[in-house]
Amino acid sequence: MQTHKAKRVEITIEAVMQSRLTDALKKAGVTGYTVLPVLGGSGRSGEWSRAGQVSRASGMVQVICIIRPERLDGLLEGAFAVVERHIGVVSVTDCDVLRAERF
Amino acid sequence: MQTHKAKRVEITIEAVMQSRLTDALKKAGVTGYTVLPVLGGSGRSGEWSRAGQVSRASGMVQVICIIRPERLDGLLEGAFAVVERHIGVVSVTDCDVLRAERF
Amino acid sequence: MQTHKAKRVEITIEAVMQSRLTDALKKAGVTGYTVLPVLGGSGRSGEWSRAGQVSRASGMVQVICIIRPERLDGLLEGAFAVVERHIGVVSVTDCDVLRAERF
Amino acid sequence: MENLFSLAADNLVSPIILSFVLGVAASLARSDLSIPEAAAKALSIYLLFAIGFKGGVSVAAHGIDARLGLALLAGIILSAALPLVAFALLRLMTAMSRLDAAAVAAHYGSISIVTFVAATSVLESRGIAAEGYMVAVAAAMEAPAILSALWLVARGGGGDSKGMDGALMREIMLNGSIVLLVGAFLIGWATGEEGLAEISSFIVSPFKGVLCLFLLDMGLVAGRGLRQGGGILTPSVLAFGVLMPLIGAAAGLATALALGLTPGGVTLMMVLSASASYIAVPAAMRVALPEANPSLYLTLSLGVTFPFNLTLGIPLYVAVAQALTGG
Amino acid sequence: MENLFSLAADNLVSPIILSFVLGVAASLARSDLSIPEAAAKALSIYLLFAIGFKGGVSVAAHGIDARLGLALLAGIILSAALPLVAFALLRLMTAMSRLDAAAVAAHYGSISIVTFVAATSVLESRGIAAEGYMVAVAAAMEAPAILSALWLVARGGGGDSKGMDGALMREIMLNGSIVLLVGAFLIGWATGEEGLAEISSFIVSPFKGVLCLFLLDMGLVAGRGLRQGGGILTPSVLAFGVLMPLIGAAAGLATALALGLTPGGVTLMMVLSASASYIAVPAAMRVALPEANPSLYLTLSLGVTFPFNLTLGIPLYVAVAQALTGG
Amino acid sequence: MENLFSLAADNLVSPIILSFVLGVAASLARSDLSIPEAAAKALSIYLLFAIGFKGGVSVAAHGIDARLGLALLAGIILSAALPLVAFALLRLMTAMSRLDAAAVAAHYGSISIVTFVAATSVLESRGIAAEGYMVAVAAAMEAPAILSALWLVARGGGGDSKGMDGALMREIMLNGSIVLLVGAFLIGWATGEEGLAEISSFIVSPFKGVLCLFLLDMGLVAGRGLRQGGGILTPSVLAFGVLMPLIGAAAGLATALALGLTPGGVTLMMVLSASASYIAVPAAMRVALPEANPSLYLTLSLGVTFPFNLTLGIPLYVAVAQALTGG
Ligand SMILES: Nc1ncnc2c1ncn2[C@@H]1O[C@H](COP(=O)(O)O)[C@@H](O)[C@H]1O
Ligand SMILES: Nc1ncnc2c1ncn2[C@@H]1O[C@H](COP(=O)(O)O)[C@@H](O)[C@H]1O
Ligand SMILES: Nc1ncnc2c1ncn2[C@@H]1O[C@H](COP(=O)(O)O)[C@@H](O)[C@H]1O
Ligand code: NA
Ligand code: NA
Ligand code: NA
Repeated sequence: MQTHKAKRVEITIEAVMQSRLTDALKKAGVTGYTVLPVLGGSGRSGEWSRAGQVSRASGMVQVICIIRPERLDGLLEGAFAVVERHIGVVSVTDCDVLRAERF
Repeated sequence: MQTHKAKRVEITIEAVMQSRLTDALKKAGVTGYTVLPVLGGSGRSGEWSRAGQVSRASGMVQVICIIRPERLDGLLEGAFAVVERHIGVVSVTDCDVLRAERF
Repeated sequence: MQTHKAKRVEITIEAVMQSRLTDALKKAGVTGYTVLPVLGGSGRSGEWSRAGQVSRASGMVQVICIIRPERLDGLLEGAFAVVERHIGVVSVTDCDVLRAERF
Repeated sequence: MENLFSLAADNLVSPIILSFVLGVAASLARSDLSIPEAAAKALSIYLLFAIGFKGGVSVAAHGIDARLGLALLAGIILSAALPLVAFALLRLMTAMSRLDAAAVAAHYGSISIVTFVAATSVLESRGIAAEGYMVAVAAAMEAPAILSALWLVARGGGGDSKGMDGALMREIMLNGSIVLLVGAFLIGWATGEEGLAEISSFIVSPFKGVLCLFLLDMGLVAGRGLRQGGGILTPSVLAFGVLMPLIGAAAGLATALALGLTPGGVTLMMVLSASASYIAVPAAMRVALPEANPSLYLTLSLGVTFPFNLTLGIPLYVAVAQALTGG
Repeated sequence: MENLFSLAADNLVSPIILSFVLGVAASLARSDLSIPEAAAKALSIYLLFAIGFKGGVSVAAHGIDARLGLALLAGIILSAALPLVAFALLRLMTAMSRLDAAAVAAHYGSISIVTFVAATSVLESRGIAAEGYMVAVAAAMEAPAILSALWLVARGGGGDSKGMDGALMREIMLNGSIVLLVGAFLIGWATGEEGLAEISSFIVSPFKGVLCLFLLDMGLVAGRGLRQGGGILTPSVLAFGVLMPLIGAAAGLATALALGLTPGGVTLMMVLSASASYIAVPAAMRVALPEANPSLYLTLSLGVTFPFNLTLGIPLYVAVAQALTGG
Repeated sequence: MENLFSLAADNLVSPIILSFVLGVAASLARSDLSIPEAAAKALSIYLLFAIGFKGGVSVAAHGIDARLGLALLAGIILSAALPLVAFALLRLMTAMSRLDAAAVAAHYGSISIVTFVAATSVLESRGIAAEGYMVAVAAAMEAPAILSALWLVARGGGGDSKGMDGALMREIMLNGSIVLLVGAFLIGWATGEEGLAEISSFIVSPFKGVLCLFLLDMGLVAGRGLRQGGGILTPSVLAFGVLMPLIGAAAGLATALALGLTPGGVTLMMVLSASASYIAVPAAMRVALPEANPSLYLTLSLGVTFPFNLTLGIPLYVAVAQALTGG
């Protein structure tokens, strides 16, 4: 089938920062994203798990954003401004998408 | 370690369509897939979140399917027939897998 | 923005094996990972779904690990020793990351 | 009429209504208050189980008569017919496309079980008895409306619609809420008062409190919908959301009087006809009419008609039912 | 025997059993009814906490005697020994591999706490008293069976088994359900009747209702298992799933009579021996014997033996225990 | 003093405390016992709704007076002032950085609603009445401490702090727990005793039992925190975690006596001032002071001060309040 080149950006970020990140993404011209729940993880700031947590303080989410390659830089700059001082990970993968008109 | 080329197809689709999609995948010769929950997202049809939802109408899931490259086209055609008239996103990434005999 | 090459390893594994896997990853020098919940799936061992499950026996999780390319082999060996006799899938994708000093 | 106003006022200051209001207010103010999806589903499972069970027990206690069958039949006919009225009204009053109008119409033929539950609890606190089998009527009214709506779309040029296939039909008839409601009804019927005695401190005593939390959640979801989809509420769409329940209630009233139901039964038939689905039908519409706009039907059903019925509708229906049955 | 049949019949029309039946039926009919995982886990936490607590309170009230220690010891021995019987039987009756047979055997030596809970609630409604410390016996019987099964595998050529390592041992002994059950038992014991009074409207009154919803969930999961894994139920495997609980119950009966337990205690010892694990042991098997087929042990335990015990087993065990203790 | 010890001892063997202890023990022993996130959130929603509602009903019953306004004002001042004390103490006693000290200080100015709930339930079982509006005071005390802490950071060179922006301000003032607490309080106030009668078998009778499960969860989370972050508990940090609640309690005591509150009200004001936030403030700190170490503030608040207040603090505060008010 006809596919088109795109970039898949995956940002793992604290739940408290989710709305700030998605606002920044929208400003950077992103038209869509998907948010996945995260159960737990480990990094330089230690291990954590969502089990039993009531506060939003110690949870993370994964925001996935598929965009046209030419938009990548704008997105990364917008995302970086939010993520910069926070824990979390940003990765970019090449991908092919169906229905490119959507991105 | 010995790895093998494969394709990782990721389909974000409405929860109500999940069983129709996985049926189509099976028909296209897919031997395995994994379903991830989705918390929320945004796209041309607006923003949504799973919080507090009782109806299955407004949730999405992410179906991940790793296959041998030669099977990709069959899979995409099967998936596309289901996804076509629905909201959602299909992306394909190159990957390497261990234990290739499983795919 | 300045990005760096890295590898994104994704291991879908039984929930009961999660702590054994992450222990093995740490031994292989992995400094961080993220765990995603899995709703259900299908493979050679049949179909399953997390709905209504009380036992940990029939759930899976997805462990995502972003590492420098030179660490990949160590990680895969560590992971393989745990996954070997168990159901589950290991895939590796090329990616680019911000803030490479974190990996 | 005085009765009506005092009933409405009483109704408005109940913890149940105010919990809904709290949810809407919190959402509109963009508080991050939210009920986890799993908890919301658990609450709804509890409510369906409890209401079904109690209906069954009541049937076990009072026996059934020919009216049960007739009421079921009447419910099915109402559910199938009301979408036609709603559709005509929408095409007349609003600028909605055929597709959207059909999707919305399906919701108004079908029913909202929480509205039914809220009405039951008002009846109870007023000491007004109702036929236990109205729960079964509620279940019977869930699905027919969907078929009518799909027929409306097919008639207007099936190209837009995937139509109904076997899988969808099975999904609709066996959707979780119908199965649970009917199943609990049958269990209640089979085990009767004795069964109720065993579990009444679970399904009877805490019922209203659980309903409060559930309505809090519905308020949160409705408020979010209004915030995001409120733009679609043109005056004519809004007018439909208030007018249609009144038309439905009138149809329910006529039917119930013809059947000779008790005052409580009349009220519940009005409530069922007046209420709009927000669980089963939206899911079916996503499958069968994916191009219809979900904001439209969800905002109308949950953001307009549900609160209208909850606050003004129910006391009105109770008052009218009592007046006309002399109950 | 008349007593037995009426007991069984009574048992069958209880809301608890019928909720399980509803779950199985909904699953087999492929309804999308489901209880969220988090809600199912919450229900099970509630049940474990409540049953443990009440057991502890009962020990606080009646004191303990030498029998407690003996009963614990007997439980451990039963749990360790029954897998040997089950294994031999499986190798004799069915075509199962050593590995699968050992994995299945582990389940039958261990216990199902919901079966225990259901039996407790039958005893209560019949007014038959039981030793409160049977809860502790239940906890003690969870793990030994796993060791026996791993020994069976190791003996037959350890190549197949990862065997037991320290981490697994700790996981088994400290698995959530054992810790919660024992912990709540100790809390109940420490706080006694006074503690119970504080929280009885949470852990006593709604107990049976919560159990209904939990059994609905178990029915849904069991039905799904039967739909997907039903193929493995050859007649001989099925026969094992019904025969083994009877053998277990007989062993439990002999032990309990030797210990001189009350009629209730005898019943519960039979139930524990007859029941098959479906929480702790499956998880341990996935770690220790990953090549064993989970459909086999889950379908047998949850799809065959659990419903058998729930419907026919428990009334049978109660009747036998009463007959033989003159209770 | 005898009174104090017996109160403390009584307190220690209550199911509530022991549930917390069980959670901590299970976590430290690395059991896999856990309460699903959704269930934990549901429990906390229940507790907030119930405690807010009951507070409102009590205000409806006893009316309000000028003291309500004064108590709210006093709470706000305490919440804003205590972080300054905590900050100074931390910089004096420990080696914490300015940033970490400010973040920790914010927690101690704000409040822990579960500590408040636990105190309420101790007061109730002792038959000591308290002002219903203390719930509103609790809500008012959540946020001011955060502003003080951010001011402390800004003063010391704003470079470290993102400072407060409008979005954060709204998030803090409208965070879910404040909105639910205040909302339920208003609903309780509006519907009064009548409203309570409707839902008391949901929000009153099972309350303590639900609290047990919630404390079990808090114990599990606190134990996990201690296991992972226990290293940061140097003797001086630990000393702060015990000393600061006593200072807070003293400040609360003075304020409450000046206001002329009832013995129960005095106790609750002490408890609020002594307790440290673990829901709203940590979330705000992650946004506003992301470089501050969350292990520090979470371990101190949930792993040290919360258990201290729960076990020794509350009985002490009750005894002191009774002694000094002659209550
Ligand atoms: N290398 C990594 N791969 C995947 N996820 C990571 C990685 N490093 C950090 N994370 C995630 O980001 C969170 C914060 O990481 P850190 O900033 O290193 O404390 C962790 O808890 C993980 O969920
Ligand atoms: N560019 C994108 N990247 C990631 N997810 C997307 C994207 N666009 C849409 N989605 C997901 O697909 C859903 C439906 O999108 P749409 O069809 O554009 O309304 C959204 O709610 C997102 O969850
Ligand atoms: N090709 C695949 N793509 C994605 N996930 C898979 C695939 N095969 C297996 N899985 C996942 O791994 C689990 C076990 O697979 P298996 O070992 O084949 O039974 C399945 O239930 C899926 O969740
Ligand atoms: Na209707
Ligand atoms: Na057994
Ligand atoms: Na404080």
